[in-house]
Amino acid sequence: MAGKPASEENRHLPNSLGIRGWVWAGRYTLERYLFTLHRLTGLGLLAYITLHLIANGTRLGGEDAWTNTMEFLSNPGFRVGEYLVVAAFIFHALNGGRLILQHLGFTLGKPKPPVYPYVDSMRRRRPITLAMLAVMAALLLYVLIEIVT
Amino acid sequence: MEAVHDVVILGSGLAGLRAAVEAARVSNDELDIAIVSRVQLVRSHSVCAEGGTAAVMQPEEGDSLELHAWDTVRGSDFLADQDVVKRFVEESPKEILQLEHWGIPWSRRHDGRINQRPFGGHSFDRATFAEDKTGFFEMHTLYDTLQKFARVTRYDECYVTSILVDNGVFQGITAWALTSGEFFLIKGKALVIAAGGACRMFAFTTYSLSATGDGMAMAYRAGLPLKDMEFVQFHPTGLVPSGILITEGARGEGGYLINNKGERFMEKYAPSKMETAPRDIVSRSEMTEILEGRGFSRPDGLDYVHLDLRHLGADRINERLPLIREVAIKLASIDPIEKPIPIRPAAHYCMGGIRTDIDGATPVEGIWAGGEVACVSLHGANRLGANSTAECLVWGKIIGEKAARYAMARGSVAPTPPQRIQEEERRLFGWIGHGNGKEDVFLIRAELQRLMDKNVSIYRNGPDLEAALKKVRELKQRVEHVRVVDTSRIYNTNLVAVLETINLIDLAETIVLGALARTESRGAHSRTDFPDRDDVNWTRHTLAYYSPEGPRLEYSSVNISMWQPVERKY
Amino acid sequence: MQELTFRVQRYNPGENKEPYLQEFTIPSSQGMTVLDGLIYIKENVDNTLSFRSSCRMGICGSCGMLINNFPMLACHSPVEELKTDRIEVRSLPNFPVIRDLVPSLDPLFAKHKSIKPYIIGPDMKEVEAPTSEYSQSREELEAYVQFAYCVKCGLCMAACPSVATDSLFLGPQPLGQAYRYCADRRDIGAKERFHVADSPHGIWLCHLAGACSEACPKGVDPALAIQLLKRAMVSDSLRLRKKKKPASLAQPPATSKPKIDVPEFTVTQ
Amino acid sequence: MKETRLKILQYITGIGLFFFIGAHLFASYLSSGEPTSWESVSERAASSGWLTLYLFLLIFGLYHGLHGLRTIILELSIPNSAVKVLDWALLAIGVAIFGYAAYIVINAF
Ligand SMILES: Cc1cc2nc3c(=O)[nH]c(=O)nc-3n(C[C@H](O)[C@H](O)[C@H](O)COP(=O)(O)OP(=O)(O)OC[C@H]3O[C@@H](n4cnc5c(N)ncnc54)[C@H](O)[C@@H]3O)c2cc1C
Ligand code: HEM
Ligand code: SF4
Ligand code: F3S
Ligand code: FES
Repeated sequence: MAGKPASEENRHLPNSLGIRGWVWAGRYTLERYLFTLHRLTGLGLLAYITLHLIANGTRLGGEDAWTNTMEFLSNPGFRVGEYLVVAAFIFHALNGGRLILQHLGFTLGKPKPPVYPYVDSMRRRRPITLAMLAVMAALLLYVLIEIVT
Repeated sequence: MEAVHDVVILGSGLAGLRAAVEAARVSNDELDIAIVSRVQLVRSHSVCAEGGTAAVMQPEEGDSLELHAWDTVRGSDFLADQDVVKRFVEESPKEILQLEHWGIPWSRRHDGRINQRPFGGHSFDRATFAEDKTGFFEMHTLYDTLQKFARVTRYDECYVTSILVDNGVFQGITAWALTSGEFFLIKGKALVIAAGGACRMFAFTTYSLSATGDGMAMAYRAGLPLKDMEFVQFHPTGLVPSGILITEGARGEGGYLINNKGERFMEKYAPSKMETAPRDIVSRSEMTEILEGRGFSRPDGLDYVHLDLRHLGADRINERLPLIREVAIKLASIDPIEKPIPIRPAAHYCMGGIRTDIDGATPVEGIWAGGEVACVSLHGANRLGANSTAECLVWGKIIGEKAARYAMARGSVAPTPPQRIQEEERRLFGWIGHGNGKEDVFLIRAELQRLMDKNVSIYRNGPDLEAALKKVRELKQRVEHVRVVDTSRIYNTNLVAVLETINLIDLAETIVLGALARTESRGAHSRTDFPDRDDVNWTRHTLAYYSPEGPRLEYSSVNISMWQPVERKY
Repeated sequence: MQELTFRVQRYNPGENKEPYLQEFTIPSSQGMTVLDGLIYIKENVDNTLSFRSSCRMGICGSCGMLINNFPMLACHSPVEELKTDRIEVRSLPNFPVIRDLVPSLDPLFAKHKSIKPYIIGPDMKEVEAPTSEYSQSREELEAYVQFAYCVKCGLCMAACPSVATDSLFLGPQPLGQAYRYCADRRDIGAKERFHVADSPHGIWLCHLAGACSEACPKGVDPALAIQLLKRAMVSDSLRLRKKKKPASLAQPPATSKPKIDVPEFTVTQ
Repeated sequence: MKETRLKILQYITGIGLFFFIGAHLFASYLSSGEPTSWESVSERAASSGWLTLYLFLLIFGLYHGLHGLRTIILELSIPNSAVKVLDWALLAIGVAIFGYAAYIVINAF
């Protein structure tokens, strides 16, 4: 588009953060990294579902195969793994709820001419995000206690 | 390398963008239009304009075209061409509406109609504004509108180095694409010059760093005369120490100017208009206060007075003046809601420029000029606030249309002898070999700026100007020997600084010479050795023609078709 | 703070394969901005340093850089605000580097153009040859004016994680501007812009990371604009969208005041 | 507006999953008895209510997860021409997994 005759000759160095940017992109406060977490938990859950279905497939082998699998899966390592999956789910579900609301423009407030120093809607409504995180922490704790006892 | 277009537009400020949109529009997107700018199109200096754009929008409430014309003529200290003023006041309301229809967020009154605010030298509140970012919103509205047109080629960040004229007819421009390093010729049937002003030759200025008068200097060297260059406007409220502008709107909204005794000193100088007197008068008043010891002093010599907005209250400041509040907090650590702002007069606008007729046509066939780079003689010896953005819009439209119609009527583009381009390329990149030159371009520029600030500022006199002329000529010699350490062709801002400095020095010479010759005080040109206006000898325009030895001055008459000069008092 | 240490990204396409950081130590002064520091280096220490700047008042959008790991405008970043005397300056991420601190913003300009950032009015004849002004109430103005604050600096694009992995993603600036025009009562072009935003690399790649709004130096809040655009698109897709009433032309006031006196012409016409 | 419709489904399935998985987890962990014992598993598998829930869970989970995956893959700057291929591939994967899983759920007993 730009008419510079020589711009096709691409001598410019690409400089995208790429997937690196999920891990560390700079001094952002919260939502930028919640995005990463949402994505990781989403992918984690998808992976888990696949494994879960494979494990369930042993049902086809009848009661013994099933019981064996369940026994195999009851060792502490898998228990921890299971807890992580539940934790991922709780985070993904609650954060997902927030995202659905906010993607559709709810809870963000109305546009209004900004007054310096500028605060954008996400930060103005950060209490909502923090409340979501608090509920999440409580749930995680509850499930942890439930599992341990 | 060579590129051919129908209409070439040099500069993408308000005037350039308006011309580009108009050219594309009148030709129904049929003409091939190029827009060339040394910055990315939308970064042009015009984004800095803050206060407003003057137009008669409320004739029902007492304003009239005649009144706007009278204000402009009187503000110009009777050096404006009055036929030009007439055209201007008739056209500018149309531009306000046009921008409104293209989406600009003009500030509104409660009834939903376009609001206007008072401005210096205007007898009616007729500065149409969009908060205090008028130029910014105008630029972005025009830039956005330009995106509609398919056949506009943009040359972002192409530094134009010369305008080629052959036998009194336009041929092309040579340009250096900063991002790729390419040097090439852009040919066209018509050229629109809208390359902005030249106040970067002053150190304390409201200007963007990129507004260095290249357009004027190139046109001047191509043989086009520069008109009325000695008239440089100083804006009363430049933020100390950077020079960044605090809009006249701040006074329009009711801000006070206060000296170190706590007095509203404008009472003494313009009792009827107070802070909203024309800029030349307010600037002189401030300087007088400072010179007579009623300013606040600073170790670096940038003594100042106070602009006090506190009585306006937080709401009004946040609603009407958000940008200057932001700027004052960021760059001077002062919140105008709580403290007065330190300000002093700053170089702000070139009334002079490339001579054009009332249609924006220059003496060279195929070249039009508009905006601050041109001198159509609307502002005379002193521009009224808010008249410049309006001028950019009005003449941007006129020259865009004229250039497009000319290009549509004209057959082919004349060939350009290749050696002229090679010569120019050698001149340009020849500097790059100069690694061991003995002069430092940044020092030379700083010397020029200090000189202009000191000797060619608000108050001028014969001996100071003589000394300035000598010094400018010395700098002109010395700049030939600068070193360019950077050897790359890509984004070599070291070389850019050299080209800019050469341009500024050439223009400084025309200013100093014109000021020296003009033995009177008129508008922004105020000589302590000739304190009065001399209507008999000096109601005429200065023209500066290029010659290798230095500018040759000629004079032309002023169009007086409405009011004879009378004493100017506020 | 007497001295400042600047670590500045250098890259010259002819000479270097990779960018590297060069260290400069310069005196600090009161109220100095990062841009002032760079200008000092350029004029006094190393003439070959390249960066963009123009207005030096945060309104032209030239000087976006990554300053101490956050995208900022150099001219709008007083050193004091950084609360450290070690300053690291790099070229804006997610844009190709041309040289030193100069990124290529061409992708931004092209994407911005693609979302039709101009008034598509109900009556294009009126748009191109105005007869009167459109009336606009305070609410109508506030619905879009915040988004019109955009200086096209690209900081938001440098902040957005989706732009970081997807060079084709439209990104916060263009999408925010799409909404800016959709929210303007003078415009009826929403559908056309929905169509552009609906592409696989369009609006749905925004995951509300909010970094765009956090980085935006002008309070534009592109994240909000994008979510409001999503809402409009979802309700349009579900046929719930209310048709907006196009703007109406303002009528001149009924009463009029007497003209202010103008001196008589003293030259016969 | 295809992408918008796909995303709306992503939201709807998200909300659906919230309840279905909630119920599923409740049944699996918090209800009394030994939820993963063969008896309780077969008991649930025999009830048509649970069966329907599982099938919905499957469809919703697969759509939601795979559409999410699609978004992530799109974000690796794949050209527009490859989008169709991606869509079909994900659809095929989704249908395959669904077939396999539905077979388990329905036929295990
Ligand atoms: C701080 C400030 C505030 C102001 N506020 C107001 C106001 O409130 N109201 C008002 O009416 N007026 C105001 N003015 C004046 C007004 O803004 C300017 O006169 C006007 O914007 C000039 O516009 P322009 O289009 O002529 O030039 P510019 O906007 O300066 O544009 C010049 C263009 O030429 C290009 N160019 C220059 N040299 C070259 C080259 N060598 N090669 C390629 N391209 C080149 C530049 O890149 C740029 O695009 C203000 C001025 C300043 C400094
Ligand atoms: C409990 C209810 C759930 C809710 C409310 C929910 C909500 C959401 C939402 C709103 C998104 C879109 C995020 C965005 O575009 O920014 C999303 C993405 C995603 N979800 Fe879920 N989800 C839930 C359960 C699941 C489950 C069970 C899986 C696993 C299969 C899953 C996998 C994903 C994936 C892979 C993404 C894409 C992530 C991304 O694009 O960053 N989700 N979810
Ligand atoms: S939205 Fe903000 S950060 Fe993004 S380009 Fe516009 S001004 Fe810059
Ligand atoms: S950072 Fe990017 S993901 Fe969306 S909210 Fe802003 S565009
Ligand atoms: S120089 Fe204009 S925004 Fe920084």
